[in-house]
Amino acid sequence: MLAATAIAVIRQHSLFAIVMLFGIYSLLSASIFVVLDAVDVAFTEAAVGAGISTMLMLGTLVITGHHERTPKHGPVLPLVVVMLTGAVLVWGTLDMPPFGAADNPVHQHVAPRYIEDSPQEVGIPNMVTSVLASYRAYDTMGEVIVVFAALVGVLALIGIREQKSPRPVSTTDDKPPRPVLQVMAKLLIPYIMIFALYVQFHGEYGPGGGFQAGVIFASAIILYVLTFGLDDAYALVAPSVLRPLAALGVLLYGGTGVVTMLMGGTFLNYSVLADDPVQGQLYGIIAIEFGVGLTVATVMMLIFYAFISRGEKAA
Amino acid sequence: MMLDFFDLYNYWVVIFLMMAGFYTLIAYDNLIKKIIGLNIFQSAVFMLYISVGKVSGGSEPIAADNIELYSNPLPHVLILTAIVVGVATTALGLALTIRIKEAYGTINENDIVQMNRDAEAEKAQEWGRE
Amino acid sequence: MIPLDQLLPLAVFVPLLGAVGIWLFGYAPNIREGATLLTSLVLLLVVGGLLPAVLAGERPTWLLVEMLPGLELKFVLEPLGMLFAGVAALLWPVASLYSIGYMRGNNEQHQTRFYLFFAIAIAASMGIAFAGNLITLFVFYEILTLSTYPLVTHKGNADALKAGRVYMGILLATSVGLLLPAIIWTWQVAGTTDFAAGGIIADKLGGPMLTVLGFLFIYGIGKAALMPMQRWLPAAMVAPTPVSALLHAVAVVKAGVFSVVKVVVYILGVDTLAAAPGIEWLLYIAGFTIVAASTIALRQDNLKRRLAYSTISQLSYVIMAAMILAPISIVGAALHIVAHAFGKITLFFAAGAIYTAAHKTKVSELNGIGHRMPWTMGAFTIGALSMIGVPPAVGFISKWYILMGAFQAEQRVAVAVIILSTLLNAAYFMPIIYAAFFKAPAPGDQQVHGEAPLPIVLALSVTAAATLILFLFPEVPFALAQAIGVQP
Amino acid sequence: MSMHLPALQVIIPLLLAAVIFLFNNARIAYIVSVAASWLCLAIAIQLLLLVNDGSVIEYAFGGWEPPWGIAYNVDQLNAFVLVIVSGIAAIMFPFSWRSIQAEIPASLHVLFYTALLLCLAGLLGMTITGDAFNFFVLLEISSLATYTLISLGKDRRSLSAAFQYLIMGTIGGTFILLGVGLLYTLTGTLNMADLAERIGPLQASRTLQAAFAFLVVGIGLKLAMFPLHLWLPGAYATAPSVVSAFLAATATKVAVYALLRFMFGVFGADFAYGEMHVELMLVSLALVSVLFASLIALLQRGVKRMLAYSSLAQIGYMLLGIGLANVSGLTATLLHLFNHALMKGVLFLALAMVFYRTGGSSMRHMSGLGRQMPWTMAAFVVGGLSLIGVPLTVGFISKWYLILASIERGWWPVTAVILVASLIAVMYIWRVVEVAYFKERPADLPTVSEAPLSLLLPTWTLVAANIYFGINASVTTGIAQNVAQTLLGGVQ
Repeated sequence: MLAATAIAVIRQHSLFAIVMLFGIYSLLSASIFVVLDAVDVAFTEAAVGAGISTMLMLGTLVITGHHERTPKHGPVLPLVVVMLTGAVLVWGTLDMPPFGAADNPVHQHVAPRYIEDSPQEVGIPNMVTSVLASYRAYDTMGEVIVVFAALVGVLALIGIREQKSPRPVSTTDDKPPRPVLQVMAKLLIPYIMIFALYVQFHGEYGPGGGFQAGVIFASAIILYVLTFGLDDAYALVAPSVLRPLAALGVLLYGGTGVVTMLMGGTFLNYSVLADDPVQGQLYGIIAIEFGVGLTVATVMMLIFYAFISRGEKAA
Repeated sequence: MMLDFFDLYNYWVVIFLMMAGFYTLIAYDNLIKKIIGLNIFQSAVFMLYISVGKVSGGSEPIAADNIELYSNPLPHVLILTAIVVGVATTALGLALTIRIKEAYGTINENDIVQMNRDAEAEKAQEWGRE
Repeated sequence: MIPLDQLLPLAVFVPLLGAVGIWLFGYAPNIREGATLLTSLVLLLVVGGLLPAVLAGERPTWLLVEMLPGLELKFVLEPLGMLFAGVAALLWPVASLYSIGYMRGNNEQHQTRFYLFFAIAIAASMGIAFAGNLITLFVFYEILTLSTYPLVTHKGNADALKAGRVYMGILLATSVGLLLPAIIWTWQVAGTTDFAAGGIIADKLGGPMLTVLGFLFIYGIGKAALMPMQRWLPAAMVAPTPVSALLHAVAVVKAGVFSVVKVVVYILGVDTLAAAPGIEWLLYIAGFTIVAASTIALRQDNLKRRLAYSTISQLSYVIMAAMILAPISIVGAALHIVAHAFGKITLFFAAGAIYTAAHKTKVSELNGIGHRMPWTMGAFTIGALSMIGVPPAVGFISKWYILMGAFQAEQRVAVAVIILSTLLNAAYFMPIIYAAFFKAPAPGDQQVHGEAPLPIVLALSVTAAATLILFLFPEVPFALAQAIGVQP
Repeated sequence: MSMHLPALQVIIPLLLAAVIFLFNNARIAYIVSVAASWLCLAIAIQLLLLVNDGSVIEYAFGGWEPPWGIAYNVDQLNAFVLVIVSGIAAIMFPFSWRSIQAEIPASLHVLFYTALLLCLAGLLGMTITGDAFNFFVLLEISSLATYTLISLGKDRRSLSAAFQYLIMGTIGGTFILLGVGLLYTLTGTLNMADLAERIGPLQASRTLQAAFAFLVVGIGLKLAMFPLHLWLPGAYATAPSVVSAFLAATATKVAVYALLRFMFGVFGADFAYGEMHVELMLVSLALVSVLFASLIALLQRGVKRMLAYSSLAQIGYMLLGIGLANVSGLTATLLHLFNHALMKGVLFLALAMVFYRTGGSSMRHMSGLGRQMPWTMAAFVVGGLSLIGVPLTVGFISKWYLILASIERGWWPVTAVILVASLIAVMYIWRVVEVAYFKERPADLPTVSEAPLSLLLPTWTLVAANIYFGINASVTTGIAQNVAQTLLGGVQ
């Protein structure tokens, strides 16, 4: 089914349809992740692939137009490259350990410690969170920085219109009123936000964490923008407020690391944060997860603002 | 050999998806389609990682009292990071696409390459007149 | 007195200091030219101060810096280098004097640049002369190429640019393309690039590979202008005459043949090289170059071009002498470097004097000019005699030794070449002298000029005199030449 | 604090990037960036001194020892590269202020510095990290920042160049991710040292071969290895001048380092040469890129584009050194990492000054500049001579070892190609020199004056370095030889 969707994506010429299909593809792959026990990943893929990415692509399509022309050159060379790459991969898999076998090297080295010791060492049941936020916390910090870097890039490229649009008030009447939608949204948005907070602070026990929470929180605002328009959204959370918050999230994460350094540990060694190392781990993880959530939520909102305001300018 | 085939079947599906994305990425001229291809390509790689982490009969890696066998959490963590990297790249790529559309009036790579070549040729001519 | 081993680097640093002075005083021509002259005299003193030590058999060494592990930039004083340095140091003051007359007389542009790069070129020549190993030699060899480029293109017009391209192209292509790999190869084989009596290759490389190395070296030293690498020399004739003098007499081509002799004697080793199969082809090529270049010179109407081809043929004398691979011919080669320097600089000075005074560049325009410019044409005659190899000019001595070497080594080809080329030399020089003194000026030739400016006349008289004096008192260069390759 | 040096090396620029974003003031951003770059250089030098005896410093993040946690490993090789990258940054960051005034709208200056610091942090991180996946994350940080920086160019072509780079760079990144994934499948670990240990017994595995292939191609995309180089000329030619200078001097160096690290530090020289015969591929690709890139450089009208193609040729030299597979060859590669950073830095900075004054950097803009901007053009000439490989400049030192390596191997055609390419370099550099010194300034271009001191000073610092390390190369060569011997281990 995934394969079919993928093929459909390639064959389609209407970009709009392609983007929608891509959303479906993302949802499907999320479900595959669930089957493969990767609930956290599935959660993220659903939020990002089906949510944020699709949204952004639609935002871009508004500006760039919907239709794709048929390519002029023959697909021979790309096909050869693809075949070659695929062949190398298939060749590579021939010696790969069998799927799902418990005695594969991946399950014998490194991972056992995460599975067996992390509930004691780090003190939280969700191993993904303990690896993410503690064992490999530095990678996660890198991930936050990547998000931040994307923000820097988007701002540099398309910027955000800071003021409200100069159009006279009367033009808002041109838009058809959408009372049903607006009421629905008003009802929904608080729940989404609460859910986001739940995901944020429940990441230690179930699937979730700062990243997913940030995305969900951002999507609440995005929903608001879509139903009420950019100007009203600005009144709710102005980009000038979000900008410093995005940097603060990064600094909160990095600052936690610096504090651990000052307290005598290596960077991001939370164990030194409290007398009891496990308690220290918990403090550290809460702090950095909050940093992640803060940055991700604000960056997603800002990027979305940027796309939408650019689209309005173009229109 | 047959046994091998079924052991590796999962990987091969992933490889097929990966190559579909890769093909979209390099064979098409439309910039947005390229970005979508990139996404498909990447998410197929993610699936490969997650497949590797799967243990038959294991459950999701959240410690519970009654579970003995867990799937490997490490690939999950890596892929969480990679997904984020992917969306960041997508956002930046789309922002670039918007700017390209504004600057060139098209998002077809062939046209853009042609326009760049024309500009270069014009410059060369200007110099030639000196 | 300054200790000997510090006097050595001083020879390089004095002209560099002079260059800085020239640059700083670029706004005041008199001070600038004063600085040039002063520097050249100081350099002469420095180099002169080194002479007794060499003659006494001392070989002081001075280490500049270790460039790479085991690869140093260092100076070593030895007779051959002393000879070259002595020639350059002697001629620089004279050439400076001449330049002042010429550059002012012709109202040339960018004079500061000219003196600046001239001084740097001299510094580079000193570096080449005292180089203690191949790598030092190569470094200064390249500096010399680069610093003379602005001199060659001095006029800045399209012709000069084209000439500059040929000049840089050939010299860099040969040095980077052939000489550098030859040096690295040597380093790889011998583990050192130090110059040592008897060579450093010995039995480490033999057979055809040695021949290949020999060819790489001789052709890599493009400044020696062995055919077919000679094109840069005539091309560079677009430059002002003092530059030609620098190229032909003081620095560039001398650096080329000097390097050839140095490599043959101190790197490849005369005896080692004699065993290389097919190495005599280098001798044949040199012989061919001598004859061919002389023949071409015969057909040149432009005086400076004729001189340029004469230079090419004279350079190959040195190469041929070296490739005869007999001790006595090496002496001849070394002496010929000196002899040619003084003779050729006189000739170029004369050509420049004619251009400055009469604005004539063609041989066919020189009828009767000897009466207007007696000093100039007198000096020209002495220079020409030296080129041909007739007493009482110093050219005779060097040719004599080369000939002796050729007989000793039973190189009949070389003997024939020497005889044939002597005839050719006479054939392209004598008509000029004859026309200058004994032919009536062409009708319509106004001949309203007199002698060239005083500095010019002074300079060419000095060099002409030196050509004669060296014939009468060749002891010092001879002693140096005989000490070449001898283990102290 | 000295135990934290490895972490600080990356964290300082990383966090300061967020700090300047927070302050949102261009001048503060500039000052902080310069301070960060100097701090980084100080740290890198300190690290190099610490590991110069051949020891290895390990820094475990989060207090989790590897392979469970992420670790930084500093040895002579990456300390050397750290010094290169941070040294170039320390020179170019001060330069940037004046330069971007002329090329980037004032409203974007803060974002420019944020991206620049992120790029620096990413590059330093890629160099210092001892963890294969962490490498990927840092690679993406630097890549995203790089795409942004390139797209800030004045010409609209910078946008398409940035997009092309984004696509190819992401393919590269994903290939690396795949390669790392395959390695992980085989070994269960991500730590490079641990990987190396566990790969040992797996020599014949096809998965291992595929992993090797993907990593080499992925890194090859990043370092613009022929024929994966298509993104580079456009990117370097259209980016803001100082960005071109910074990227040309650092980004490909780090990619070459990464290739070395994976080839020797993870797979091992035995596997790379003995099993995969990577030297054959490298040498042939390198020769092609050296020759063709040089020739194409000769055809360019834009000087920046010309230098970009010349960079491709220089990358070819570095790959050639690896392909020659002996100590001299690797020494040449390592030396050239350092030396090429110096020479290309000078050339691009000189161009940036030309751009600053004349508003362009084509041949036309450069004509007659020899008199009007004498110091700028003198710097260009020194850089050019270094590129050609004239003695007393750093370029000579690299060429020396490269030729030595080819002679040691007895591969004469390789020697010939190196020499021919040097001569082509003479031609394309000399074209510019002739135009600058002998051509009259076109009447429609304004007369200009020398660049300001704040631009000249950094440039001439690099010029001085070009000459100093060309004359006294003992230190750099000593390090390079040591490292080369270590990398090759017993293989010869």
